[in-house]
Amino acid sequence: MSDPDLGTDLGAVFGPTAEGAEPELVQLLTPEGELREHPEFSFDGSTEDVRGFYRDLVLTRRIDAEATALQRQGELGIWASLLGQEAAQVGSGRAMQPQDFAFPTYREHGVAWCRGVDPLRLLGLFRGVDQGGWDPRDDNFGLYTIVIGAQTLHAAGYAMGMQRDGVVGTGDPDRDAAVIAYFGDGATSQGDVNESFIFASVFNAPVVFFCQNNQWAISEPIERQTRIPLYQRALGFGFPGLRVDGNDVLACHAVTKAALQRAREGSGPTFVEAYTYRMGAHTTSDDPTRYRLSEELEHWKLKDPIARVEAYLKRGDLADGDFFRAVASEADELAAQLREGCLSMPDPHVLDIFDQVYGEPTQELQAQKEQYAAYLESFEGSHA
Amino acid sequence: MSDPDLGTDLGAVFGPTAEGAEPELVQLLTPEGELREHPEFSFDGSTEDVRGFYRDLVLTRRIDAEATALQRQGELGIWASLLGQEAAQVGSGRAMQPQDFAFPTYREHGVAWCRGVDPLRLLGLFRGVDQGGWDPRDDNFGLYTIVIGAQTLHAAGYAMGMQRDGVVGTGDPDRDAAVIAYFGDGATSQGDVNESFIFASVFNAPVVFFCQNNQWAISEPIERQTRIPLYQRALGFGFPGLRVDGNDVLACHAVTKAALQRAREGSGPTFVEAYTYRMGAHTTSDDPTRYRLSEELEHWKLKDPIARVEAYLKRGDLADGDFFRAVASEADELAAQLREGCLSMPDPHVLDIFDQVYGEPTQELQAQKEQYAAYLESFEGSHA
Amino acid sequence: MSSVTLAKALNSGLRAAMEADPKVLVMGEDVGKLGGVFRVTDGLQKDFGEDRVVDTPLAESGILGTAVGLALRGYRPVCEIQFDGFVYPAYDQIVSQVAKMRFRSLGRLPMPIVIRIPFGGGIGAVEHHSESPEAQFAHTAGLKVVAVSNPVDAYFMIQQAIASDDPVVFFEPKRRYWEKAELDESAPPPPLFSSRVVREGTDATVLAYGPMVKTALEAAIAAAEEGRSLEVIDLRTLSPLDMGPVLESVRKTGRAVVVHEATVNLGMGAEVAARVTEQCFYALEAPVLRVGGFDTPYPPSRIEEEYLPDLDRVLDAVDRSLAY
Amino acid sequence: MSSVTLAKALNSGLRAAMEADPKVLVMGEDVGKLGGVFRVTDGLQKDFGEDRVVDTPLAESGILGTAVGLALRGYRPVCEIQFDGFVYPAYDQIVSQVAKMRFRSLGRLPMPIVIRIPFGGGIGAVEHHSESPEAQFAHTAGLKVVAVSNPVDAYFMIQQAIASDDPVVFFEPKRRYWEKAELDESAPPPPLFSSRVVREGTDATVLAYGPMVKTALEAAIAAAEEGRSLEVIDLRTLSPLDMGPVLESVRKTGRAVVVHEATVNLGMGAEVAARVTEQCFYALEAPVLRVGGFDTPYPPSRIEEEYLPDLDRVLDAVDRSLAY
Ligand SMILES: Cc1ncc(C[n+]2csc(CCOP(=O)(O)OP(=O)(O)O)c2C)c(N)n1
Ligand SMILES: Cc1ncc(C[n+]2csc(CCOP(=O)(O)OP(=O)(O)O)c2C)c(N)n1
Ligand SMILES: [Mg+2]
Ligand SMILES: [Mg+2]
Repeated sequence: MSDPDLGTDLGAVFGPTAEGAEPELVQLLTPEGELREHPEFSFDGSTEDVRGFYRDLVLTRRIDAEATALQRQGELGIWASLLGQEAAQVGSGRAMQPQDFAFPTYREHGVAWCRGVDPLRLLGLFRGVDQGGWDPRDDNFGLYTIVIGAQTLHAAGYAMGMQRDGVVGTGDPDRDAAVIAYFGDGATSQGDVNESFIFASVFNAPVVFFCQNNQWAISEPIERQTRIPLYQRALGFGFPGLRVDGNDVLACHAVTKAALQRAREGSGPTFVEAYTYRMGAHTTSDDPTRYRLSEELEHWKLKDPIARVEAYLKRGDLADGDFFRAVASEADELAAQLREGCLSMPDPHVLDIFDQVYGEPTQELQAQKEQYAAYLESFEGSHA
Repeated sequence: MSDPDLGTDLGAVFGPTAEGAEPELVQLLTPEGELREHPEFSFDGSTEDVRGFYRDLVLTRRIDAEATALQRQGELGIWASLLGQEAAQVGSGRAMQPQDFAFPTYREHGVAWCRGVDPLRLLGLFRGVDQGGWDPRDDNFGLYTIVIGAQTLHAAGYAMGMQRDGVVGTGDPDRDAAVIAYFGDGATSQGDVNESFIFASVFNAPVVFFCQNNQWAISEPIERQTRIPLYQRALGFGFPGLRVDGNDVLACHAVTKAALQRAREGSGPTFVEAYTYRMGAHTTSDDPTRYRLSEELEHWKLKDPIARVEAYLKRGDLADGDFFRAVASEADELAAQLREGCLSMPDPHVLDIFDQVYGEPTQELQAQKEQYAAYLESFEGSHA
Repeated sequence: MSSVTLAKALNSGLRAAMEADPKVLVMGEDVGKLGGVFRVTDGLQKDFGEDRVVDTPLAESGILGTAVGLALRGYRPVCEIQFDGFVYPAYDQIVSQVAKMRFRSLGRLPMPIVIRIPFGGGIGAVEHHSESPEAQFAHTAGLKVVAVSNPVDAYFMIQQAIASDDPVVFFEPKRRYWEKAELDESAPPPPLFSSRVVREGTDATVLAYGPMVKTALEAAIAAAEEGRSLEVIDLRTLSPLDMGPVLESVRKTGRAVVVHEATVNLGMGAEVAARVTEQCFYALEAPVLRVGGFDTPYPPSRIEEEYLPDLDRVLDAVDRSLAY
Repeated sequence: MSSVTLAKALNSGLRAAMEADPKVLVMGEDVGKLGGVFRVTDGLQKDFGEDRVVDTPLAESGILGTAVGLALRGYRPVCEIQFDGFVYPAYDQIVSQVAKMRFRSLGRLPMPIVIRIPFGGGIGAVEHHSESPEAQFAHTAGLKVVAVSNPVDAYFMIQQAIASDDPVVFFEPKRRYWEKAELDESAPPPPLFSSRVVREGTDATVLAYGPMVKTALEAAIAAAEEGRSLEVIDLRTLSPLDMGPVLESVRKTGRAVVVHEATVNLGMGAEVAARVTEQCFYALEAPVLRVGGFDTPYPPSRIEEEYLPDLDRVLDAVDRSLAY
């Protein structure tokens, strides 16, 4: 607004510079599969790497599709699909070094894949047999976190631990480590997430805040969380923020690699907004037709993260039919294994939970366990 | 850092533009008492207004000094002194319209004065006779809030209420209203404060976030809360932020007036960082010698908010000896009244608390009250 | 008279309250177009507009904190917490602001805020979606806490809670959202803060609230077949507790069992047991026994049925009580 | 042997723990140069550096959330919450993350975090500085909760808590920070999670913890002058409760009074009363009586002495118990 009598337009003079203006988006591979130049970023990998990405993308999507099917058939209680976000997850996941650590939400199946977590382990939470079936220390991939934003503070703290362990800014590429925190557009409204920005910036902790802006927080569009491009949030906390085409695996890889490198070198946090779209429902319990138009979906279908890589590989004859067939059948095998593994997942035993609460068990809890065991026995095995 | 092999310096290219650079500070009256031009802001008041500010500043400081003395003499349990922050509070307080609403911390004695709250009422909380002795609806001045940052969300919500009441952007200056939320530099690290920025910006609520950066949060310097100038925080949330000389009452008035006007007109929130200094201890319980150097204090003494107004008035012969004497004696009278009022403040009666918890009393609580009353009587009045 | 689900009854109650008072607002995550993940606010935004049915940013402390500001401005916000486990980010605003504002202001400032919380387990959900945090709010002076067990109460209690000038934490038994009952909207409801005998009996008293009332009633039916007569009381209000009907019943039966999903340790059962024992010590034939969650976090859903109190565990406790 | 205040004993205990294990960190607001508002961390940053004694941004959720991350990285954070009333912004991280991480990970991930909370009233402070939130944490499975009553326990219990692989909420009686006692650092301490008889008696048992232990002992002395013999137990651990000594004592005396500053409604007394009644029903001559804060928020300090349980109110409860 202009305010003549006060002679100043606060918004114009002191407002966010980029307000309104279309933010620039880092893109290295167009939806049509053409490489694009960018003044700051370039993909430094080989064709082999691109084929690897393609494989990751396809397998990740296949895992996701199978899990969705398993839920439909009642084998999972719920599933949070990553459909449409494969490139953001594979690109960032493949940018990590083994010594880096990732803190996921509940949707990072593609990152888990890149870290080497057995996809079957991911199903436990959704099947209701456990609440986190893998050991985060095995692949430096944290447990899924359902409380929105909570894991971003864990990431900042873990990064502070890396600083104290002397594995930041040593110059030794095999030693220097960083943390990547995953979260969604909706999560940026949580106090915890903003506090994690503060801790990370004040302590200059090696964290990459990787936000997958899939345009929706269940039924709420991005406008309910911010009125400026999300990546600009970082400017308010004193570290770089940038937006990358979240459906472009090459761009996501290049940008995340640079951000992680920056963190490892001791230059502190970076906010990466991966601009993408949630192609499916929020979860299998959700019905998006209640709140969004199919036009939007059609529009984003044209930006599919896998199609563009396939087009790129084919156009340049960088992969032949055998390659694509091989990946396809590998995907089918993986899916079959996943299904088989899911169906044969053992149910937990209720008596075990009493031993998982504390490291040093309490008499009280042990007594409860024994009493309950005796109680269950009294039904001659009908319960137990 | 520069990162040749990746060909980009994220910090330089995507970082906060103003990082490092000395932020510009809105100042209209120099410490020497000389008026200063500013491209965006000018003081639009009369000499009479400036004399009024001088009076407000002196009386506010006197109230504060008397309260500190009362604490030293054991009449108050604790006191949070505003010494050094008078200009920020008087300048912003006098920029408000009657229909505006202020949400204070525990240190806004100067704002309370401007709103017309009886200074004696402020003492209740610190003397321990009540937890908020004034009715916020009388002068549109909220109760002191001790939980850091909590009031900023109340401010955003209150402003959302104003929007629903149709008193924003009507163009009627007597009708349009806005909210001003006071908080400190330390408070900017709280999740609540950042969430209040989000609610205010997403709903474009009429709030002025007035942050008194007095450089310290008890013993923690501003570096523990941010690594860039605080006013830039607003850019991350999509609304204007600016820094004003918090010891310059004219600048604080002009800037706050413009920000409030902007809010009333429906243009949304503004973040005002009043750059000032906590000249005293955090509270009377604190010992700043444990954590800060006296040099700093000496440096800030030269920027005293009252001295510069006095110098300005004297230099231009805008006030004579009688005026200054009159203000001085008014201050003494006020202090004497305050002291007298404090000493004669009645203690609360413990039985009254049972009636202040709920609007619709509960049987349980009534029973507790009666039992306790009977119990107290059993000591034949020795307790009651 | 129409047969409605508990969720629908809440929806009708909200609608009635919004029609009756323009100051009533609904706010929360996904309460607008979606109508909430349980559809309790279905259609309200369409009919009352975005100013009165507000999809908020994803921040629970922000929801409650702005609700406090709206209440100070004269509004009556009804805040939806999407799931029990997500109320904790708002805990500070609830216990230090919502609960204390009136007291802080010497009784001057009312906080007519309703905090709706779908609570409890049994729906096969993932972590944080099956919590029972009611005791923590009941322990907090300044709040009032109620729990709904059936559609008829749901319809009336939500309106009574909204009409209250005191903040009410309103617990909804999510696993019972789809249970139906005949609702006569013209039948005068009992007071909000009252408990009620829902089945008469003579041998022992079973006290429950929210989702466990149905379980208690099923237990009473099973017990009857074995010739034991159980009186079942729906506490309905958890703070303040309405001890009248409870004490009367226990004086009659001499035995009491309290049932809830929450962890037994410091759960509602502890307070009820302590008060019953204090207030009818000589009438007790046996100590008040408690049936509830074990002292573990809520388990993976595949074993939740074994974790949750059920008919058998209630009867087992009744047997132990009768054995004294 | 030296005479030390409770605050100094904690300081020495922290120092000993930091010397013993380089993974131990102290973090919180003003814990560095200032040494905390109660000087409990006095001098630690000077001797152990800013990496191990961390002045954090002013954000409690941030403190606990980053502590979780540090714990996952192998550190043992000791988080100071400046005052009881300011733990609530961290409530979500404490109950949903700190308390559940091990359970969520099938027992794999330990959370060796200590949350130090100066609690209780009696120091003439303003609002939010005199809260007693212990019951809410004791109700939370996954946490362990202890309360210190004297300098000797303070010195040993803080070290034991830091050595624990489970998260411990560590309550410090702020009004007793300046009380002194002889401390023999070489005397072997009792286990952390044990309660203890601190005065033997025969007529009734008084159960207390934290700041109320001194009050209970004073009451016992006064009672003795009137010829009544009270046994006083310092609970020390609130979760898990150590019922052994409690039951033994009540079986002997037949009467019990529980004392705490927290609101009686759903306070620790409720759980203790429920368990005592359940576990020695026939031994009870009277119901377990509770003395604590009324069901109101903490009042202005000028009347806190009337609000807080004192010697007279404890004796009054004892009289009522003996009257049965
Ligand atoms: C603290 C908290 N509040 C509410 C929820 C319920 N909830 C689960 S997912 C979700 C939306 C998250 O949106 P976003 O952050 O954009 O992530 P996305 O699901 O789109 O990947 C909500 C509100 C939660 N899990 N945690
Ligand atoms: C949530 C919360 N945490 C901690 C405290 C204790 N405390 C009171 S004032 C203060 C420092 C506040 O600093 P700042 O926001 O800069 O305001 P100032 O006191 O400098 O005016 C702290 C940590 C509190 N009141 N609330
Ligand atoms: Mg999203
Ligand atoms: Mg400050």
